[in-house]
Amino acid sequence: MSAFGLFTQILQLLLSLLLAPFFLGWLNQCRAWLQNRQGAGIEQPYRKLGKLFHKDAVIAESASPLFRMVPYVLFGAMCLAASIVPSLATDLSFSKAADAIALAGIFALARIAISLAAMDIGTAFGGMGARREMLVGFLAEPALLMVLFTASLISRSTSLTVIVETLAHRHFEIYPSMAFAGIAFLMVLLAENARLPVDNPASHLELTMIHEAMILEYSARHLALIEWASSIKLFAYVTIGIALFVPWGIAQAADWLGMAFALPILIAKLLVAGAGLALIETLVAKQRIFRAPEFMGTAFLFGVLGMLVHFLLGA
Amino acid sequence: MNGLPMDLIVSAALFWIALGLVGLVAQKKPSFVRNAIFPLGALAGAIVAVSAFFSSGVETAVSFLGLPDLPFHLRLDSLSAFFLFILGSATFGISLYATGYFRNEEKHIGTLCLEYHVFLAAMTFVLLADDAFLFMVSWEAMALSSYFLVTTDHKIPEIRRAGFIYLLMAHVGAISILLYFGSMGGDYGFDAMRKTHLSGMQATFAFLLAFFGFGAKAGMLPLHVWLPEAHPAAPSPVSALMSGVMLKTAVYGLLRVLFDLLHMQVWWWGVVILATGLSTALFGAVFSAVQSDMKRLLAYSSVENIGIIFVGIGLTVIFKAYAMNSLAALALVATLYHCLNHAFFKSLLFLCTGSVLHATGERNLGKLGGLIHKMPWVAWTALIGSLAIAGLPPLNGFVSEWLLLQAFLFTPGLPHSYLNMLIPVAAAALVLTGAAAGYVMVKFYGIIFLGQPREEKLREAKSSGKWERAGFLWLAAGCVLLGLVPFFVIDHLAGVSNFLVGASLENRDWLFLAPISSERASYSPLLFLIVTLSAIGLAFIAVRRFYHGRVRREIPWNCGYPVWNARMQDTSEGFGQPIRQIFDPFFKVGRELPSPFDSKPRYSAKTEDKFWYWIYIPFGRAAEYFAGLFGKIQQGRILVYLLYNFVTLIVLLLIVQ
Amino acid sequence: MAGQYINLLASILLLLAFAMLSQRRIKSLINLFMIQGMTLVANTVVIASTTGQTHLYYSALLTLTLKVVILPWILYRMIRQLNVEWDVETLINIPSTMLVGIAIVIISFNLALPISHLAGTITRGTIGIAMACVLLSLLMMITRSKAISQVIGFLSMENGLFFAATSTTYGMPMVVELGVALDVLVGVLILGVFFFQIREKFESLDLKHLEKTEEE
Amino acid sequence: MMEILAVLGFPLLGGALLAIWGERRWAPEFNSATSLCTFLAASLLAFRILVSGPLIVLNEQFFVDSFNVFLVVLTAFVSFTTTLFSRPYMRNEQILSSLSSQQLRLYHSMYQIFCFTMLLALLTNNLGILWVAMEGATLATVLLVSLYRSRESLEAAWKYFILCGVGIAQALFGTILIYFAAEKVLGAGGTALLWTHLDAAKGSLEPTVLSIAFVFLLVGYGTKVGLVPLHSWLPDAHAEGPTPVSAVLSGLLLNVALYAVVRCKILVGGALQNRFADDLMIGFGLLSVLTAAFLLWKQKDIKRLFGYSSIEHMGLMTFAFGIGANFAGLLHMTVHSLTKSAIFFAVGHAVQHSGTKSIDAIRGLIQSPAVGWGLMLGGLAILGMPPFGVFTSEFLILTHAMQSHPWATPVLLVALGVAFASIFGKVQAMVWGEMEGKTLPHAPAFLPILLHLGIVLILGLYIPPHLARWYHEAARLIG
Repeated sequence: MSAFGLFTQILQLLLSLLLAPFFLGWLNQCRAWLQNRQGAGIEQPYRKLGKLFHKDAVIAESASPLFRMVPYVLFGAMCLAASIVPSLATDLSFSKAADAIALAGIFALARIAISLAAMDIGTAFGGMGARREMLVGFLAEPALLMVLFTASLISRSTSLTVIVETLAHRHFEIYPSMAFAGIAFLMVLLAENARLPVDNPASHLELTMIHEAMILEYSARHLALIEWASSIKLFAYVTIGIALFVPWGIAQAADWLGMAFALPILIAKLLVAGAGLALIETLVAKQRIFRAPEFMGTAFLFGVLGMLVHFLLGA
Repeated sequence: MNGLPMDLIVSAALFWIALGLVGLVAQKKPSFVRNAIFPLGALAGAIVAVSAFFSSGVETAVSFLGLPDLPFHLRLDSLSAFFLFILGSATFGISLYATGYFRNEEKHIGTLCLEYHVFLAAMTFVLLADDAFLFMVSWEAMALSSYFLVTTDHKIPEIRRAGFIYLLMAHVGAISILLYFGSMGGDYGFDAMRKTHLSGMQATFAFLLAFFGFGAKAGMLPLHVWLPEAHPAAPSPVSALMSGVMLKTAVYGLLRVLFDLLHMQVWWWGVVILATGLSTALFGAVFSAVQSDMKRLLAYSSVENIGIIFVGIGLTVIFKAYAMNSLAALALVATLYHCLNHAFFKSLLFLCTGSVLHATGERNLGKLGGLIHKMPWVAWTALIGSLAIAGLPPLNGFVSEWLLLQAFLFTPGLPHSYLNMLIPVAAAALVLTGAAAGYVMVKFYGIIFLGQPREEKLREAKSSGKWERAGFLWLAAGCVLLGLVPFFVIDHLAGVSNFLVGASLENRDWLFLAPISSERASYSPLLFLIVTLSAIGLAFIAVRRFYHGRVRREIPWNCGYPVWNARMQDTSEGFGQPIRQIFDPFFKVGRELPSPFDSKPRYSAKTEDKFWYWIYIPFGRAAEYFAGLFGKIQQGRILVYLLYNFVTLIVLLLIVQ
Repeated sequence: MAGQYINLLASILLLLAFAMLSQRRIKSLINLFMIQGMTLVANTVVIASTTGQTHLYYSALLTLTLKVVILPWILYRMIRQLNVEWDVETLINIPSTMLVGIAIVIISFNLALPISHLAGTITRGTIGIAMACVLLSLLMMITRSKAISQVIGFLSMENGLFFAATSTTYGMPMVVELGVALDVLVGVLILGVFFFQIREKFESLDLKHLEKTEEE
Repeated sequence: MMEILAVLGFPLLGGALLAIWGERRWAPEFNSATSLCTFLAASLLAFRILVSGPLIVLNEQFFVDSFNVFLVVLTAFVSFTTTLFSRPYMRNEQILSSLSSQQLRLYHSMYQIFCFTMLLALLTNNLGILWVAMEGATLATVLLVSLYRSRESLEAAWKYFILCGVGIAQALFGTILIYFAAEKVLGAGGTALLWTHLDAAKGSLEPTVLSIAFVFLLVGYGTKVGLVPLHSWLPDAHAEGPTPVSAVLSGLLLNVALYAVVRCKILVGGALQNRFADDLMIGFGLLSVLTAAFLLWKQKDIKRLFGYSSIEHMGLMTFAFGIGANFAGLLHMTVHSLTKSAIFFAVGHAVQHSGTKSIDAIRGLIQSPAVGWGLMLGGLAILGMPPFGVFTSEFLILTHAMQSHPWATPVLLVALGVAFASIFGKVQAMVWGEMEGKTLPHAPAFLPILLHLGIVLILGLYIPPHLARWYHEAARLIG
């Protein structure tokens, strides 16, 4: 655990915490532009967080202590996720604590925590949202793991930093297995972050909402933590995508110069990714909730196919 | 060679039997039996665990009991020591819990006490047995004592039925195991079997017999039907013992046979075990998601976990068959670790359901809810158990899942192309199972402990007593510690894996779990926890420091919907509905739809196992048919009977000629 | 010379067995049984005189009293008291029974052929006939529906056995013979008790009342 | 010699006295005392054999070796414990089924005579006397089976009498054929039927004759053993007689008949020098096990149920002797006899409790712990559940079969599975649950059940070296 490692680690974590709302804002702004709206501006998520933190919290009478703990758990889990996914550099002190499988575990932990919190109040929406969230997760988690596995098989390691180092250091080569994995990953990303076509982040329609149904009862600082954690989650997913599919530019071991370059490169990639996601979300329509398993099933299938292709073609 | 650990373990087992007898004799003083005998039993469990943990090398002993040419042989080696450790450590918690739990069973505490302790002793001797005869005797004694425990409430017809199916399956399995021993070449001692070399066909035959026999005990598909019937029927401490420990004896048996007695592996055996394990795991996960009875749900979850364990065994066999010993060791360690973990979290959850059952008298998920307010001890320890069983970091379930997935991932190209294809698909299915387990646990925990109480009587539910709490604490602590510092147990498992597959994991760092090398994969639960906790703590302090901590209690917002009552919550059927829809072809669903005019409508859906209709009912019919056929022999007319005699005589005479 | 007598008597026994097989009247059955007994006595006496085995004379005397006098007398009394005259064949009709009987004779003779060459006694051919008699009596038991004719079949089977014992081996040791005779006597007495119990309960000796216990 | 006379004399005298004096108040106690004396004499005899080896006495007419002496002790023991059971049982019957004192007199005296015939069959050296004793055993029990004079019991007794009579007649023919063959070698006269002489000369007996003789003997004595398809009398007789009689029929008579078959098999096997006799026994054994298992499935009558179970177990023993698992076969004879009679003890009281033999109507026997636990544990023991001794013998038989006749094991597997499902399902249904039972005028006999199951339990865990040596000796004799 070198001092440099610790430094990059903390730097990356803080950057992630700060950049996450930015990315969400950028994504929403792009969507607005694509939909011919003016949009609330990139800084809107920051404003929202600030406002929520200042408010008085209102909690349902029937809430148990679990309900108040969950936002913190969620936030902590997402911090860990953001710190182990190499977005700026690969020399990360905490990366040894959790590898790709543990990353999926972190996401699962967060998902289960929020689902339990949703059920805690005992409203119709909470249970419904929890059930739907678990259903999506039931298929999305394996799909995500399949994607990660494909990458680990290529790099012969499940450590995220090693994966990135391997993928970035090889001379450019198109892995057919990664193509399948890429599609699967995109689908998982959309589903897991409550984006279209699985969920609509901008809607509170009872019949279709998933994520929003779970956090209905939260308010003020708790809601702020949850929203922040959600944006970190989206950020983490996007950086995973970057790390797996376009890893170039991430700083390698103890390299100050690389670090200096890494940040602008990362922001550029984020801007492109945000725009791309916004485009996709604009092009697709919200699916019926019962179609979600099919959507996720397809993602899972692509993930498995990616692995099979790797075994078949050795690449 | 007879060392201290062996002596201690055998004495503990005998002590259990003695305790049981004392309990039977003293049944007129139920409070004495409860408060003195069960804690002593727990103590003996602790002794077993400690001695097993510190045992090293191989110890053997011969008893004066047994058959004339075959006295009982005992042997304590690393494999049996590990399973004895599971037995002892889980028993410690469960017996403590039982002390409090059996408060309500004082009417037949005498027989219960005897059966319970004989059950423990029988399991100990199964793990210590070094000859076929002792093994079979303890194996069946284990089945028998647990049968009596299952039928404690024999006045309920379903429980009688459950007990019957249980013992029947156990017995059929036992006959199969017995035939396996018969096929091992004449001698009954395990030592002689180790020296026997069977030909390929014979070995396969022997393997299949053993696989069937142990599979039936473990609850492997399609021999699992007894498990969801019997485990819920038993009193909760017994369910915990059965699920947590007894199923492991089947795993032990299979490992003992595959790697010690047969000492040869064929790759397709591994494929058979792997495929069965996968289907068992998926089946168990999917079925537990649609259960409405909390103990049945846990029982199906045991089926799932046994499936996962079998996957590990299958993988070990495949690796070993291709002489990839270090990978085999990885898969084996993952399997064994999962056995230990399952013993802890499944026992814990069964004990929690026991307390819920005692407090509310309800097993139906649809009539529970909101118990976290009334039974905080149970609820919080159950939360640990649920998160652990769902395979979430940093608890123990994740560690074994992680290790197993590592084993899958580092398949460096097996020499068989089909196998190479199979492995990723199997890994995918395994991951799917893990995700389903999460679904199940949210349902289990959320419906029982969270939300509002679905019945009025739940508001009077009382929390558990101090003995129960001790049991919970021990098991929950186990779940946490096994998750945080897996190194100590895994280090210990080197002995087992060296013994069985001739290799062990290269894991030198107590903080990190890095089975192959830290380059390839590493996981540090402790670091994981520290980072997460410090993030949480910093966030908490920051929020408190910079903002205020004011909180107002109000009725829930609920999207502004004015009416709000407990009946609006998701029911267990509702929660399982998506799974039921996705896996519709595998279920046989009976629905009860309320009429539109029903003032208190109740919807219920009962999901049945199609295996009943595919296998068991046809079997029953076939037996019925043959019974009818044979019944025609006995048709009452003496002349016909004389004719039988006559014909037999003539036929035999013609044969002689 | 003696051998011819014995063969003749053996043939008579076989003939009697067939006659019993075809007889429906119970009184005639008893008569036939009595004649069978007399033939046995004659046979035993012939063998005893030829071989000089004195214990065979006792055996003959025993047979005479038991099978020619006592048993037929008991049976007569019974049918008078129980009032059974006729029997009907149930399973197989009489011509078919006869055919089966002939098949049995062929089988028994063939079985006995290799054995009879070994016999050192003067009565070598008889073992096949004895076996045939035993089996024919069994056949008769199978084809009758009255309890009493079954008993007669049973007794005639005993006769066949006795014939086998005397003609093939010059009789069993005396202690065995006595035991056998005792058993037969006790058996018939018990049967007598039995008949009355059965009639008391069912008011008939028809076997169809005794066919109720069956498996479905 | 004195011991042999005592073993035979006590039951004979006792039977005669009980017949003469009729039914008095102390008749059951006298019955028990007689059996106790017999048992003591038998133990003494066994002790002598154990110390000084085989015994041939009384003009060579009696012969005791390890094989039969253990059966003698077993027979004497079980008949003693059965009298202990029959004391309260028959007193209850007297009240519940209104038996007359005449009937009880018949019962007590015939019981002793029956014991005498069985002991005689076991002790005699003469194959002819063996036959006489076997026939005597049938005659002694036939009136016991019809003791209640009901329609069913008369029917059962009639079938029992005719079928066993015919069977035993065939056995006589077989005995004559053996005599016929032996005469050539041993000369005419008494010695040609003495088993010891036959055994010594078995190598030179004419094989063809002996093979035909064995067919007759096997069919004959096999009827008595209850081998399928000659078993038809057995369930009826077991169901209709008084329960103590069912207990001794199942526990003892079948054993004695099997003993006769095995003795004949030794001779025939020695003469033929091939596996003909063994193969026949294997075939009959397997057929019996399988058929009986399926017949158990639909049973509605509790006593018939255990009658069929006896057929199954006799089949298993026959199979065991056929494949040469003699030690296991002997052990199985012992434990089956003890367990099955214990079960019948429990069944007897269960029937009295509930006033019916119909399995569907008997429930909740556990309310009377002696009966409930007796039936439950007995049922589990007979199904081969360890740690009871039946398991030990089945373990040895199955593993032996797996070695020498692997093709037979699927049949056994199916049969044992079906038998387990049938018996256990019914026993469980009868023992658990709730029911109002009658209170019996005389308390059920707990001691015999406890004694039998206790011994079976001990034999399941530990066979004392002396007993083991004894079994080994006997197994060696069978060859």
